[in-house]
Amino acid sequence: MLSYLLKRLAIGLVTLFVASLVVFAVLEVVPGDPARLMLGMGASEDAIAALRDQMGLNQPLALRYLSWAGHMLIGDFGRSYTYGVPVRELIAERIAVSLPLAVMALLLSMAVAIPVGLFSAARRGRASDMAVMGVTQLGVAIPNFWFALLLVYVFAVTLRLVPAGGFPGWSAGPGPAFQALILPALALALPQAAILARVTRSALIETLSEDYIRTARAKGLTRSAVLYRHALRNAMIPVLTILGLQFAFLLAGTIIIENVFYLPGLGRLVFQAITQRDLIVVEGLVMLLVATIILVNLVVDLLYAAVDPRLRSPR
Amino acid sequence: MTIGQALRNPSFAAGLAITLAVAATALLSFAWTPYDASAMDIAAKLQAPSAVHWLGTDHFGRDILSMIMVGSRNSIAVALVAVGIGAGLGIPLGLAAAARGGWLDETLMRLNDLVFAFPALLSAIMITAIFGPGVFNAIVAIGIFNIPVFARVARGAALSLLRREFILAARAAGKSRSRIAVEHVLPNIANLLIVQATIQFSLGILAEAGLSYLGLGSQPPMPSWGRMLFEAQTMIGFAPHMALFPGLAIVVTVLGLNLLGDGLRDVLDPRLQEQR
Amino acid sequence: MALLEIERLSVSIGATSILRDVDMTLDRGMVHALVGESGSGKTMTALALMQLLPHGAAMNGHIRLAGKDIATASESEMCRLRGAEIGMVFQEPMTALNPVKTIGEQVAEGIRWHTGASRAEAEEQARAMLDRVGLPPARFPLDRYPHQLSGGQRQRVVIAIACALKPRLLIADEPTTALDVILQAQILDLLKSLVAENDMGLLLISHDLAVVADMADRITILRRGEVVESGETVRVLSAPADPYTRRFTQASLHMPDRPAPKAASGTPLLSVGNLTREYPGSRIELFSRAVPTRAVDNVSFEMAEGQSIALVGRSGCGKSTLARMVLALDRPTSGEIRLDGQRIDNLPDDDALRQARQKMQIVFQDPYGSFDPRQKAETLVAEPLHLLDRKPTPVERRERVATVLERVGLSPDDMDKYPHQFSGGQRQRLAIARAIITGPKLVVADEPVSALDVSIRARILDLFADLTGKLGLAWLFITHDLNVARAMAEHVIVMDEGRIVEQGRTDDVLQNPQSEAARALVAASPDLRLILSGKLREQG
Amino acid sequence: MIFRTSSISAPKFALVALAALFLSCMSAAATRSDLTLGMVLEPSHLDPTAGAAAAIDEIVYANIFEGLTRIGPNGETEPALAASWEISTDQRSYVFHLHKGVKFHDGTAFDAGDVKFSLDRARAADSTNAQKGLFAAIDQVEVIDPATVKVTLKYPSGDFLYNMGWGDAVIVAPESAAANKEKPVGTGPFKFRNWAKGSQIVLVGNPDYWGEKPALDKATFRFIPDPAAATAALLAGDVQAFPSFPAPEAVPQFQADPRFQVVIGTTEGETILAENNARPPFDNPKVREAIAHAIDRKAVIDGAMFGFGTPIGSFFPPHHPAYVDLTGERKYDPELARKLLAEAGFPKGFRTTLKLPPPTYARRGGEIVAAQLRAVGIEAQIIPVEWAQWLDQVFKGRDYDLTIVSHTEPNDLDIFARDDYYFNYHNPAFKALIAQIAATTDDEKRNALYRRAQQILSDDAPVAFLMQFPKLGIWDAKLQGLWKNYPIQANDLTAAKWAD
Repeated sequence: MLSYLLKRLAIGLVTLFVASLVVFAVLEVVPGDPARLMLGMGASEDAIAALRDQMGLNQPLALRYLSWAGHMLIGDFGRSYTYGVPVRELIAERIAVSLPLAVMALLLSMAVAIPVGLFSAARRGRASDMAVMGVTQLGVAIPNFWFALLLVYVFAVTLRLVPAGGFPGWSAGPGPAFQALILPALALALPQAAILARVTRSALIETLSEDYIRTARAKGLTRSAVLYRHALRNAMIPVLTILGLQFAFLLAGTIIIENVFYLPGLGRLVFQAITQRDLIVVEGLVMLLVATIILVNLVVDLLYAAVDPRLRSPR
Repeated sequence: MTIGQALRNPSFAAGLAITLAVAATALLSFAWTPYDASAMDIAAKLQAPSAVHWLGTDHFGRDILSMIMVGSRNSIAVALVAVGIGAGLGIPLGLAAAARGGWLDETLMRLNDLVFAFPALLSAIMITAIFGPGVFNAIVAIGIFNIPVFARVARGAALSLLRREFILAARAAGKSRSRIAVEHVLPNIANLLIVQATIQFSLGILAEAGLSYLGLGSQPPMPSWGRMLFEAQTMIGFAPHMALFPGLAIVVTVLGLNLLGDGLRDVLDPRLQEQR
Repeated sequence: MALLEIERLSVSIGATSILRDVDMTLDRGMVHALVGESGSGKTMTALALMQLLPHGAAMNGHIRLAGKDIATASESEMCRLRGAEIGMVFQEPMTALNPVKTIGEQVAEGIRWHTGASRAEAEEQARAMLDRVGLPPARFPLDRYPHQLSGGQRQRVVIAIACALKPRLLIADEPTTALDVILQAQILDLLKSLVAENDMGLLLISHDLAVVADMADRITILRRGEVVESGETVRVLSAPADPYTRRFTQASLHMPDRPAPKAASGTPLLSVGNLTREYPGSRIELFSRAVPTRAVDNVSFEMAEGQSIALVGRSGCGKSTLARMVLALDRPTSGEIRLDGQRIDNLPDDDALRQARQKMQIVFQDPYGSFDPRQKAETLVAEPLHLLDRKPTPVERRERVATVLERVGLSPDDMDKYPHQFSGGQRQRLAIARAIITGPKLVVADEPVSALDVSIRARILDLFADLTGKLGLAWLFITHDLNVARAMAEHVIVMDEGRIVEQGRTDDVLQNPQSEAARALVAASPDLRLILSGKLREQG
Repeated sequence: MIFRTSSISAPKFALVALAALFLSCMSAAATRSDLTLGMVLEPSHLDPTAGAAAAIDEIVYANIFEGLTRIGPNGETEPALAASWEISTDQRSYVFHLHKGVKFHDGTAFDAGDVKFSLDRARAADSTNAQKGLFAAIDQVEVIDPATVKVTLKYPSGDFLYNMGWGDAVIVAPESAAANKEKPVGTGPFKFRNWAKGSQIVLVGNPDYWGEKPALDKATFRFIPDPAAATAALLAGDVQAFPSFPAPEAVPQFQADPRFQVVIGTTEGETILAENNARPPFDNPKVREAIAHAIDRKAVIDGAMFGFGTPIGSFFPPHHPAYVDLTGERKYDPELARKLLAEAGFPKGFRTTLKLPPPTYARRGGEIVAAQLRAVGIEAQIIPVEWAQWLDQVFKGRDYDLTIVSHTEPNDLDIFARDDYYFNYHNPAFKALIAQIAATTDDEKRNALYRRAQQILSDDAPVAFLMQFPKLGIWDAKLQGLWKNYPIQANDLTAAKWAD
């Protein structure tokens, strides 16, 4: 188990290294000069050249990569071209929005999906199961940004229960902050919940046809006891896989959703930084997201082991 | 298994019907739309649905129904080509990885990990940042992320199949690995791949809509569902029909494909087939 | 009052009738065998007793447990009975246990569920029960997980679960089919002693008459959901009244007419010298060197043309690995294999190997897994023609396929069918047709009949014998079933832990085994003829 | 926060009440002294002397930083840090008399040295000032005494006092200039408090302000780039003013709502369809004329701006006294356009590209323009670009055929006289005219010259003139003192206050 984890960790690090090369190389060819963008239409050429010098854009490519990657190893993501502040600070500010949002969405989707999956699996084939699965089928088909628009239309524009967008900041207190995150979290969570509910249901049904379920039934356990005590934990394995994948989807989803709701999170930052050609921020952010996904996969591997003793110990 | 038997599967029948209807709409749009989808009539802008414009008009006075019809071409074409790229490159890679094993397998799977480690949307944004937004780049961006999906499915299915005795029998009959892959493995995993293709197709439609929504997909005057939603967003307070119908078009199309995929999974399941 | 009375039990799923008017009685302390071929309804009877029939099944009739009719019992009543009054042991020990729960939890769970005992009390009882079934807590602590146990040990856990509350009725559904003969004997012994100890009634479901003859006091023979004969075991098996029972017992005892072996001549067809195959072991710790495991360890033997040899041994003894190397599907770590004098173990994957492959083919155990379900019989059977130097034309191909199909007792019309359109026995014929189409000199048959029903197996054995005579084929039978060895091979090789421990003429070795491994194997293998004659002698 | 309780049905009431409880503190105060303004773009930093972004000036101009002069609500030049000045008769030397007792926000005193420092810094060789041209005329800056500065020009400049009122010419202190991007330190009535990146910037009243103190003691600029979110934020009361509202389509909704006042003003933004005059076929005057006639300005304004905006026939703001309405000269006439195209040798039209920067007016306007061009046979492929690409490719690289953009700088008619400008328009007569204007200080004479310049541009049609960009101001009905127009892009809050 330990050597397996070390191997996964090593693979993760290599992936991260290759990713850093790819990200750097890719962003180097992005057209557009950040210095010119900052100074705008009226700027003179020598002012732009002076700014490029200040920003270190005139150094050779390899040198810039080495300095960038080297600094990143010690946790220094560099300084934003446009904001002039350390990228780390920018990320820290934005993550305070994105992380709660992603976590809220993840928890929300689990809180909806797993009970629904259990409900449906327990009533497999009955009308209630069919109805629930029909709804989830619909949920899977709904693009989250459209769902977000509908939520805005209903809850913000028509009913005016919550703000349609924007983020008052955590300094405004948890109440308004959470209020601003409710709709985005819902928009992210429900389509994901639909997928998760379907996976949970089919994993449970798959598990329910296993021999050991019959063993448990032969012990005298009732249907529901078998479902909760035996099927659920075994069904968690495919559910975990999907949860891991979903986290990556949620991160990507926040890019769109933060744009819909205008939340100052990582998703907006990356979009904004790309349009502003603040490449150092983009590079740092992409690496952060890639590292997060690798880390999440590693955590999922660990959770597999927690759920499944076969992965914990050799035979 | 005949089509008639397959159609008794409600999910397959409904999915097929919706998918065919969407495809037919796309084809019809080449020959006929209620209005010219790109014809502006600014005096007639933002009209609610009526007998004249069934789904209303947009902020330029264009007919939304016509735009949705023409937009379906765009969605279908992008998703189709992206699936083609993914399947065309991913399946051979997956089969090769499974059949050859060793360093090839290891390398391909690590590359897969690499692609999976990038949130697809983020990479799409970067790709379009370099090459500029447009249909072609949207296809490439979505297609690249289909490759590892197909490679993984093909590899997994092939690996479990390669353990079957008839593969050993074929080897005892002197067939080479690559020949076995083509003659025995591919036909046996085709079902799985077809089902995966419908799933990726529907994901492709969603991805295209997402990219277009962010302005990274096809460009005007070609209508696209995602961009229609983007444009509707600021007008949702007084012209909700602009947001409603393109969204419904996406939902219905994706729903149809998902139902078709689910139905195909059951219809093509060899376990169910062999009982017949 | 009988412990269990089944009266006019019928089960149907949709329009398909599964069981029809089954009657049966079982007394306390007795073993009652329910015997039949696949599809006869044995397992359905057991599931009907437990009321665990699959979704959509309808049931009629009476099932009385100690006089109380449980056929109409509610689900909650059944939950009280299952595990407490009726215990059940299943066929597949590898999948019958929940992989994510410890064996202690799984044994204790039923105890706590029914008695409301505390965790500690239940664990104490579970420990005692596991000890009783041969898993002493010192070596098998309660916190072991199923994957840390072998198949036989897992079956002991399943038995411990079933017997934890000393149920009055124990149902064992093919409890030893998935185990090798030695484990089979141990598990059967365990069941027998548990029945005696607790005065339980045991309903033993089996397709193996030898096992049944040894274990059961009474027997009920099922065929297509109906009882064909029922009564005292020895009486029914030695003097069957029903023609089906007669055919069934005869098939179990069947010995094909084998042509007399030809005298060995000149160079051996196959010669295996000092063959060893190692697999890289798994590293226990990160930095320690992995110790390789030896699947085949320094094996040498020879085979003459037209000779039949049985390679016997417990599962995992290395016989299948050996067979794969003989067929050049796997490469040895060291040693050599010669076919017709030519070394084949180190041939590159080219023409030379193709030539060699023409001379040897294989028949697998599983008639379902050995064919590509998407190809027609013609393509499948013709596949080895690929090895020929000159590829046959489509017409020639069809002709050759037609010829071999007739030879194995199928019709040339079967050529255009798909594998799933054949029965299990027919498929095994198809596999044999594929193996002989290139006119090989050696066919390796890996457990060729162990997945077949008794009557079909008898006919396939006849086919093997027939082909040996007509084609002068040499057979290498790989089997754990001594009866197959006895029926098919003049020569037997006994393997244990990768090594050959004994070889010689079949009769000599099986009647008078010298090595410990061979002795254990022979002792554990039930022989219907011997058991019946023994029992008859006992009864006088 | 304001609720229209009538629109809320009974079951929802509990929820609403809960929400109201959360937010009641915000609506409780009797007379407010704080204001939250919405802005579309977030500046990348806050130093107006080191960046061109209008977003910087929209926050700091007149609020944090002040110059020698300032530009008033209607574009007039007013005294600021310089209480008064004298101009030599040769128009080449200016003596500024500064206010006394002025302090920077960090407590350091303001004096003539700061003025010299600021002006010299802005025109230095390594300066990153985006509008170095403003200082091009300066020859020398001398400190006479702590309250007096003398600026000598190389040549007379009619615009000099006006130029000194730009945000790029504000006075900064040597002690704090380097840190102004992050923590701006000026002399203005508001001090920088904090900046939540991506979200908002907060200013608070400066108790030590030298001039008349404003009514507000706290101003929050909240960045809301999305038009839909901007609408929602206004409706929800999260922001009380949106001086430059980005969603013209939503304006009627606010006009109908008594809680808001909608103030449509003017900007200096001449919005044009630029053509690459150096690249065929746009080097052909007939093609350019054809394009001018192919465009229906009204449709562009109605479609892209929902009717807001004033059509222009040349490159001059309609609110300027020298403005001439030339919209009748190049009328929408697709027939004529086709005819001109045929005369130019393109009877079947041609294919070209139209690069569009991100703002809605450009993207939407571009779609309409493309449709109008298509109607006369010109197939313009739309290529959306980011600002960075636009600046690189179009503005600097001059690699484009057509583009749509708004030129927001005040008084920027001279761009058509610049040699290296991206229009590639070269007309010696026009150039001479501009030189003449620069050297003319008499208003009447200047205006006459301006009128001639407008006429030349209309005749030559180097670009197609679309509209003067409107300023769509929407704010709370009780809010007073915000600018109606944008003579310069600034949100001067010195006069803003809440009515009771």
